[in-house]
Formats: sequence, structure tokens, C-alpha cells
Amino acid sequence: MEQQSFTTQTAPTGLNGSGSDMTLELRDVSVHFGAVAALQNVSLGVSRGELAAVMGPNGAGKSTVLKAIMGLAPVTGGQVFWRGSPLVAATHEIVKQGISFVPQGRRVFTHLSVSENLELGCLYLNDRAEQQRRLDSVLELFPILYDKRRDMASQMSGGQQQMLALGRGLMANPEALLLDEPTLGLAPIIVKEVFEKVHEINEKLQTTIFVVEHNIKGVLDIASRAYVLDKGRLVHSGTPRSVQETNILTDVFLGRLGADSEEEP
Amino acid sequence: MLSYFSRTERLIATLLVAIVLIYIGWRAISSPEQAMQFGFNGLSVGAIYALMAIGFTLVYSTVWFFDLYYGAAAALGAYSVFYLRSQEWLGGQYQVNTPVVNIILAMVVAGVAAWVIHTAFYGRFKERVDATALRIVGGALAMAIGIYTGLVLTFPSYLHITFGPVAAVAIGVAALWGIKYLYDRVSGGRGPRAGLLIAILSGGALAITLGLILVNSPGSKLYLSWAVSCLLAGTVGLALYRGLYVRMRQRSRSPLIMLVASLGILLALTACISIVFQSAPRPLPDPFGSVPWTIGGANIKGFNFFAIGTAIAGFLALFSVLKWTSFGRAVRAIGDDEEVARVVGINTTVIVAIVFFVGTAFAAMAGILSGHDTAIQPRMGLLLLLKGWIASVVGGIGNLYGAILGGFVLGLIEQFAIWDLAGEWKDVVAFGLLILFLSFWPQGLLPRK
Amino acid sequence: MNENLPGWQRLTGILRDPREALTLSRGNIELWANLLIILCALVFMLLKGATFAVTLTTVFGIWAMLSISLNLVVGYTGLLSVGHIGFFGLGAYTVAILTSTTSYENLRTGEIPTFGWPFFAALPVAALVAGLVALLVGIAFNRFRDDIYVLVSFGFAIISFNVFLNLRVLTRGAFGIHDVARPQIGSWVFDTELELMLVSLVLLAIVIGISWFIVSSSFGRVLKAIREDEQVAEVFGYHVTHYKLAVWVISAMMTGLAGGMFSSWTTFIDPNSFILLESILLVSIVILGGLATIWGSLLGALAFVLLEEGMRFLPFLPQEYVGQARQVVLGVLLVVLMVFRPQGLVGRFKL
Amino acid sequence: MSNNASQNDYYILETLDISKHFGGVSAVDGLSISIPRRGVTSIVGPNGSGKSTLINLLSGTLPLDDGIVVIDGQRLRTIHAYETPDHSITRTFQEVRLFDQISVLDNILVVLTTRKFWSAVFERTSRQHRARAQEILEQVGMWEKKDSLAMDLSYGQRKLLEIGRAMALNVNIYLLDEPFAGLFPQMLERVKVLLKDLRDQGRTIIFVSHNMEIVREMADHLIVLDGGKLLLAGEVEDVLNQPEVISAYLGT
Repeated sequence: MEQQSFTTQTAPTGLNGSGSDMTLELRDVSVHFGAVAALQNVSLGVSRGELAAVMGPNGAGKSTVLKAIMGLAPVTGGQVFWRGSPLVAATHEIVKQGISFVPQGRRVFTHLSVSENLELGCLYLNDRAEQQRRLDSVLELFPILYDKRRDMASQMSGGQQQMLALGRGLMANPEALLLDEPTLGLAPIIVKEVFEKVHEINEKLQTTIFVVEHNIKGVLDIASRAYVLDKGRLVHSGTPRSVQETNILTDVFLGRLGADSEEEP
Repeated sequence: MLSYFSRTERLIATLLVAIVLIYIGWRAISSPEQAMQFGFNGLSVGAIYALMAIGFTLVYSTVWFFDLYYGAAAALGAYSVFYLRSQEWLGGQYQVNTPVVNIILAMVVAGVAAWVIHTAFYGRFKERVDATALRIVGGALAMAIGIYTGLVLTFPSYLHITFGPVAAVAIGVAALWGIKYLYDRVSGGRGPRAGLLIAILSGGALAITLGLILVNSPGSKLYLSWAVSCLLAGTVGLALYRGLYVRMRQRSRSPLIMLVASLGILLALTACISIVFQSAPRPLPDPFGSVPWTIGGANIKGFNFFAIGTAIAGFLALFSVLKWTSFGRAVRAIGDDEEVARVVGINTTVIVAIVFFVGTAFAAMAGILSGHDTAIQPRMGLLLLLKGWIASVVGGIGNLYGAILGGFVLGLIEQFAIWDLAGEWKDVVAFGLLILFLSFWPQGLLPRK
Repeated sequence: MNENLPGWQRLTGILRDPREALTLSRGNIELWANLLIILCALVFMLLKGATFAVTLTTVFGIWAMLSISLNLVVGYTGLLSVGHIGFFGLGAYTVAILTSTTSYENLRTGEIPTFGWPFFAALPVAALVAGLVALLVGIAFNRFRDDIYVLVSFGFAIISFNVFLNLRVLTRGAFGIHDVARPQIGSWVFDTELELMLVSLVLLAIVIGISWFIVSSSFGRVLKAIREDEQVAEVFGYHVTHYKLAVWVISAMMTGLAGGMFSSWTTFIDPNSFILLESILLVSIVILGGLATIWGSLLGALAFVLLEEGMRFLPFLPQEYVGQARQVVLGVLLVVLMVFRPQGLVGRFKL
Repeated sequence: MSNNASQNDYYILETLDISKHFGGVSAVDGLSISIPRRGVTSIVGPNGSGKSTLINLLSGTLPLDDGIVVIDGQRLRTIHAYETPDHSITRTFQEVRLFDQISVLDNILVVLTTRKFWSAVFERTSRQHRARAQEILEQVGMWEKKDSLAMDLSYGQRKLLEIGRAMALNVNIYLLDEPFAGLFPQMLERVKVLLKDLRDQGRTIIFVSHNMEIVREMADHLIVLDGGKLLLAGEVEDVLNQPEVISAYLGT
């Protein structure tokens, strides 16, 4: 938190050119795992209170975007900006700065109870009253968790675990919530529920949400900004409507875009 | 492909165990007094194993690699009691107190203190205070702690004066925290400042009373030396973790590399202990007198009760910390999924460091008890470690209940086995049990849920 | 110069152009390790004279046999066994029991029978006994891997130590067995140091020969494949369990051979030679020398023997601390190796 | 029965109602598919649809929970991994699994040499083995790299080597898990050529892929899985034009 120098610099020309109103932004970020490039000069971001979606086929580098923000992936070029200043902190410090991450695959702490899982979301707080207040509000948002709050997380169904992971992310009272494939491997009816919940969080709590998703239809209904990645590069950015209009998704997914690719994982 | 035993083989093994149990039962009925004696001995030995297993489980289920230093910690703990007490107790029979050892340990403590001060305070104060001044103060503080350690070690006969007040203050602060924590929990954190006041008053009172008692009673030196030993072993463990394991874990090497590295540490430390103390077995003083009581035909020493009590108290303390404090929650979260734990804002390096410290302190305590029970020798650590590990495999690896249960079960089985076999075979029985469990019930008695 | 060229090709390169030697040696830890250790050995032998050199070579031969056979398991197959001292002891005790002619009262059992076999008849039996026990142990251990394997092998070492110590009927417990026979062919008794060295080196040559034969065959390649990825090796049609068991037994038999040589060399053995700590030392020799090379094991054994002798020269180190100081050095070396060079000095496999 | 026989002849590999559960989740759920002899069959499906699990089940890497696999007319309840070469099956893995710390050449030779336990001890690397290994390595373009360790290769080279290693085993059925994922264009072409060669030799190739373009280009038959169940099967273009497939990919 040492450099709070609010430079009013305009962002380098991102693909969308909307630059500085972004609260969380990747500028020309590249990520390499060894010799393999997972992201190449990707610039994207999300404005305050907005819900941005990153889409793309498998191995396009979607999840790497979020991992780069959280310091879990080796950023080899470019920088991540948070509220206008570069985000440089250890992973566990980033949460305290208001960014919360819900990793892929419903990674809840299976040997802990539901309420313990939730409390872990804001463990760094020493204020028990505040913790309790947040716990109450999250449990209010997810009635299903309230019923199960004493159960072990391992006993829950996939959808419930996803809700738990979401709730755990919200416990940090984040300004920005990063969701990595929140509907992966869930039954269609649960998928719908998850999207509704994500939408509700975005609308009611005014949380900025950055979601990586393979389920295009569901996410485009709730997103206000959309990015399409393919093979580690940004191939499209704009409104959800623009994505649907350009047919780019069908091209990317069904392999009609042409394979001018570099190596990627 | 691993070849698993078929169902019939498993059945045969179960039958075998049942026969053994029936045999033991029959022997117990035919001579109940002896059974009482063996049972009590088993529980007493089992308590040491359980203590070992509890600490081991704490470390293993957090970092998921097998740390052999943990065994050396047991020997280290036992030998530092010997180091602090032998001069007085054995009347200068062993001239073990050497400046070299004191200086080395003081340096280790100073280094660890510097790291602790850095991680705990540097980040918090560096914006408010000049960074260089902060570093100088921190360095000086760490040096002071190191010098203090050196002094404590150099003059073991004044332990009650040099270390007594410190221990009293530490217990007072712990009591303060405990009371405040309980108060906060009861009042839901919304209570008035009264809780804090009560805590400060009672903690302070406790510290002062305890300090007076400790300083004025030279007999407390043995118990104080236990505390010093646990702290020392824990500090060395912390230094190893911070200096070595963190670096190796970051490179996420295979568990075997970590294991072999800790094998090297075990080898080196065992040899260091042999150099300082010679490799022949040494006695530790009997803390509660050696006059046995007779209960139900069995001769039982006060020390045995103490061992069992320590194991149960250790279990309860660790259990409640893990269950109810946010620290415990963080520990369990790291054991579950370290990356996600980091993502939700837990400083995993610090938490794991504390786990190492606490775990090795447990090992040291087990080592001390084992030393009081029989004798100490430099190689005792590895065997104790393996027994602790067997206990946790028997109980169900990664499960705290399993650790204490496994410890007592292992102790009992060892004792009942040497009823008919000669006493020297108990290690063989223990490892036979291990292989039996790993082959047929790798989950243990109480599987980790 | 290509790093992956085999040694002899590099050597011919140097012969053709001596300047190659310079480029080769730069930053080449393997080369320096080789040179250093061999030079040390030569200097030692020159300084201390022929008798010393002969004894050193005998001891080296025994440790080299041990480390080569252990390397077959640890380096080539990837099973980190800390229990090999058990097989060493089995071999030693078998030879001792079969050849010793001294019988004395035991506390419980009275007269202990003696067999009085010649050494060369007992030696194969020693290997067989070690192999047989290894077969049984191996069947039980085959399901374990990685750290569990290490721990159960610890268990084997402790169990075998206990057996040596407590099975007094056979091993005479802590008293040990005296007067183990020296090797003998006809009337030629190998009882001078030089002759013993000869036997030790011949046995070492046999062990090297067997190991090399295995390692260079298709069998050896499969072992390495198993070490790398058991499941994939299985997908390509290899019954992994059999291979692991076979190499385990072979290695144990060669270790038993070394044990037999050891007991005949010292002529007196007691359980203290076969404690777990020795087994850990053995593992550290194998790792120090280098995993998955026979040459590395030779080098490691040489370094180990030199380390002990070298420490006797240190003026500030009292004689009784030499063994312990060696342990400290090896322990620290092990840590350093694991951090910086997990394949050992000249190894071909990183843990 | 002649009808049945001819059907068996047409399909080299069939699964009858096979299932695999992990904990409570069924990765493969009562799946019955038939894979025609010769030609290229592609298995596609969204994430978590059980494609890799299917490959693992067919190659014995995972034990079957339930169901029967028919390989070339032989009905099997269990497949042991070490028997798969005898069933004329081999495979590659999704995350490349080479024998990392041995040389590239040895990686091929492991597969070429005898699988008989006892003769392995006495077998040295023969000239034929080396020649065959050279042939394969040249085919995958890695003969110059023969002495480097497999772990030092780049990702694409590793992928190629793994396919080469599978090719070294002279079998009829190749199960390839994502052979095209993450490759440079020229590497991609190379893999395509390799697979086409195999196809032209009359082998059966079954591969999992996400890259629909390559599926269109390479595959003759297509099997679409969703949630561990069969969604559709048939000729590639027919299947890809079905609306169900598009909705399975883009979500409901």
C-alpha cells in the first residue's frame, strides 16, 4: 500500500480504448509457464460495479488471467493495475486490498464445516463482531448455506459447494470478485441458480465481478462486458451483444478461426 | 498396478487380530493383577507415543511431508533437560556445559527472534517509523534475546531466577489472551471493555504470583528446564523450516527430496548430540520420586500419571486450539488446500512456521517424558519418531483423535505382546503392526473424514 | 562440446585437441568431483604407505559393493530403501554362524552348535538367505511407494537389528560371534591384508559385473522406466510388480555377499555394526556418489572411506569423535545436495 | 449369428454399459459406444464429460466399476494395464507422461524390447531395435535429439515423442488423449501426418480433442459425450451440424 500515487495517466491503448475507468485492469500481460506462453500481451479489465466475462475454448488461457491477478501465475510481461496503481503484493495480501478469488473446481476446505469455511474468508479480521456481521449477511444471501452451516463441506453437493465457495469469497467484503469457471461440472439447473446468484451479487452488493466461464449463454445474459480469448490472445472485446452478433464464439469454439497459434498449454 | 489383498485375505487378517485379542483377554482374565500392571505400563508408554503422534499429526497433516527432524527434536528436548540439569543433579559427573553449544544455540535463537520480529512488526510499522531505525531496534532486540538465551544456558543452576520470571510472564500473557478470547466469544465481541480489564488484572496477578513462586523455589528448576527444552527444540525446528524447508517447498520438489534432506538433518543432529554428550545412555532425574503406589495389585509411579495426563492435556489443548481459534481454522485450511488458503488471505508461511514450532515442542516433550521413563541416548529420536508415526498410522493418519488413540493402542499392544515374548521384541511387534495396518487397513482405526 | 556425449568420446576429443580439456572442466562438477576424490585417495595412500592403502581398499571394496547394490534399488528403480543394512547383517551373520568354530555357553540355551563351514561355501548361502528374506519382505513392501516405502524400510532395518540382538540362539546376541573364518581355498588361507583385499576386490568385481549386466540390458531400461512412471511402464506391457521384486531380491543378494565379506574381514561381528544409522549412512553414500550410476557408487564409497580416514588427520578433532564428525559432514552434505544437486555428484537421476 | 459376426467385424472396440464413479460423481455413466475398425474416431465433449476417463478405462489405467469392454470380439470385464499390448491397444496421456529422466532413444527402446520378464535380463539392445527406434525418431523428427533427456524437450517435442513411443508399439488400436493440444502449427502438421500414416496402415485411431477444426479434418467418425453419457455418434459432419452439439458446447 506504499504507493498510493494517484496518477491520472490514461491507460495504454487497450483494445477497447476505454482505459482509465477500469478499476481492475491487465495491461499487456504475458504469462509463461516455462517455455509455454499461456497469455500473450493481453489487455483487459473491468470497471467498478460491472460484470465482465472472459470466454474462450479450453486452453485459451482464461483461468490464467485470474491467476495472474492473484499472483498465482508467473507474469512475465505487463502489469496488473488495481484502482489505478500497480498491484504488487503477496497472494495473501491481495485479499486485504479488496480482491477476492473463487478458484476453479469448487475448492472448498472439505474437512471443515460450512461456517468455518465461510469464516476463513475473512480470517485476517481481528474484529469478531464484524466477522459475525459478514457471516450473517452471507448466510442471508445463501439460505441453503444457513441450513447446512454445521455440516462438513465434503457432505455437500457440487452446487452447494460452489455456493459455499462464492460465499467464502464474499466474506472478505470484496470490491472485486474473481470467479473462475463457477459452473464447471454442475447440472444445468444448478448452473442457472449459480448465474442468478452471481447476478444478484453484482446487482445488490454492487460488487465488481470478473468471471471466467465456458458456459456462454448463461454468462452473456448477466455480463455487461465480454472478452473472448483464444490460444492466449485476446480476439474480441466488447459488449455481450457484440459478441453474439459477430458469431465469433461459434468460430472459436468449433474451430473455424484458423490455427495461427503459438504454443499454449 | 499395486496389488491389493483380496477380500478373503483381509478376512484372515481380521480373524488373526481377533484371535490375538481373545488371547490377550484370556490372559487378562486369568491374571488380572498382572494385566493391570501391563495395561498401566502400556498406557504410560502409549502416552509418550501419543504425544509424539499428536505433534507429528499436526505437522504432517499441515505440510504433508514427512519431516525426520521431528525425531531429532525429541532427542534434542531430552538432552537439553540433561544439559541443564546434569551439572547440579549428578554433581558435576558430566561436564557437558560448553560455551560452544551455548553460543550456537544463542545464535539460532537470535536468528529466529529476528525473523519473528521482522514478520510480526516490520510490515506493520514500516510506514509510521523510519525503516532503518526499525531494523536497528529489531536487530538489537533479537540480539538481546540471543544473549539472554546464552545466559540462561550458561548458568543452569540459576534457572529459577533467570527463566522463572519469563515463564511466569509468558503464562500470564497466555492467560490474559485466553480470558479475553473467551470473553469475546461469550459476548460475541460486542461486550464492553470490562472483559479486557478483567483479563489484564487476572493475567497480571497470575504472572506475579507465579513469578514469585518460581523465583523462590529452586525445586522448580527441573520443570523450568522442560519449558526451556521445548522452546529450544521448537526454535531449532522453526529455524530449519524458515532456512531450508520454505525454500525447498517453494520449488515444489518431490516429497522424497524433503525427506532425504531431513534425513541429513537427523543424521547431523544425532551426531552432534553424540559429540556433546557421548553416545552411551544417560539417565534423567525422576521428577516425582520413584516410590510406587500400589493400585489394584499394580505398581504405579506418579510419573506415569503425569505422562498420561500430559498426553491428554496436550491433546485437549491442541484440539481446542484447532477447533475453536482462527489460528486452528487456518491450520486446517492449509492442510486441506494450501493454495486456496493463500487465496483467501492466510499467510501460510507464518502459520506453517508456528505449526512447526508447536509440533517440535510436542516432540521435545515426548522425548523428555521418554527420557524420564527410561534413559536418553542420541539415537532415541528416530525410534520415537517412528513409533509416533506408527501410532498415527494405526489411529488413522492426519486425524488428531486417531493420533491419541493410536498412541495408546500401540503402547498397550507393545506391552501385552511382551507379556509372553521377551521385552526386546517390542519394536518388532510395533513394526509388524505397522505393516499389518498399512497392508490391510491403510485408513487406520479412525479414518480422516 | 556436447554435454550428452559419453565419457570416452569426450576423452578422444581431448586427445585430439588438448584445449578441449579446458572447456570441458569449466563448471563441470562431475569432472571436478572425480578428480578431487581420486586425487585425495592417491595422496592418502602415498602419505600413509602401502599397508594403509591395502586396508583402505578392502574397506572401500565392501562399501562399494553395498552402495552399488543399493543404487540398483534406489537409483535405477526409484525405491528409496533405508533397510538394506538388514540384508548386510543377514549376509554377515549367515557367514559368521556357518563358519565360526568358537562355541561358548549362552545364558539360556547352553552349548551353541557350530558348523565350521569354509568361507566360500558359506558365502553363496549368505547371498541366498538374504535373497530369500528379501523375497518375503519385497512381497509385503511392493505395494508401498515414496515416503511410505522409506518408513517401512526403516521398519525392516529396526526389525532385523532386533533379530540380530535378541535371537540369541543363533546370533549370540550382544556378545557377537568371534572367529569368523577367513576365506580359504585348499590350504591357501587368505589372512593377510593383501589377500583379503584381493577377495574384496574380486567380490566387488562380481557385484559390478552383475549390476552392469542388469543395468545395460533391456531389464535395466525397464527398471528406469518404472522409476519414472510406474503406470506408463505398465501400459506398455510390463508387469511392474515382478520387476521391482526381482531387482529388490538381486540387490539384497549382493548386499548379503558384502555382508559375508565384512564378517570374514573383521572376524568378529555384533549387532552394533548393523544399526539403522549405518543404513542411513549407506543411503547418503549412494546419494552423494550419484543415483543411477555404478561409477557414482564407487566414487561415493571412496569419498566415504576417505572422509573417515581424512578426519583422523584433523588435529583439532579427538579420535573418538571421528565417526560422529563424519556423520555430521555427511548429514550436512545430504542437505546441501538436496538443495543444489539432487542427483548427487555424478548421478543420472534426480530424486 | 452371421449378422452379429459381421457387426463384430465392423467394430473393433465396443463398450457395453460401462461405468466409473469417483466418490459420488459418475465420470462415465452406463456408456455404450462402438468404434469402427480402421479409420479415425474422435471423442469430443465439454469439460468433465468423461472423455479422459473413457480412455483411462479402455487402457486399463483405471479399473472398470461396471460393464464389459469388447476388444476385437473378446469380451473383458477387467482390463489390466500390462495386458493392453496383448489386446493390441496402446495410448498416450493428456498431460504428457514420458519417462522423464532417461534419454529420448531409451524412451522408444523401452517399448521396442521384449516384454517377457526373464528374457529381458539377457537381452541387449540389438541392431534391429536401434534401427527401428531410429526409424520412429526420424518419423517424429527427433533423431538429432536422441541423447537428450526427455525432460529437457520442449512441450511440442514431448508430445511428438509420446506419440512416437505409442507408434513404436506395433498395435492396432491407438487411444490418443488430446494429441493436438498446445502444439505449434508445424508440430500440429507433423502429428497429423503421423496419424494419417497410421490410418493408412489400417490401424484404428481414437483421439480426444477440443479442436473442432482438426476433428473436422482428421476424423471419420465422431462420438460426442456429455456428462459421462453418449450424446451423439456418427459421421463427423452429420454430428457437428446437430443443434444438440452446439448447445452442449455453448451451454443451455
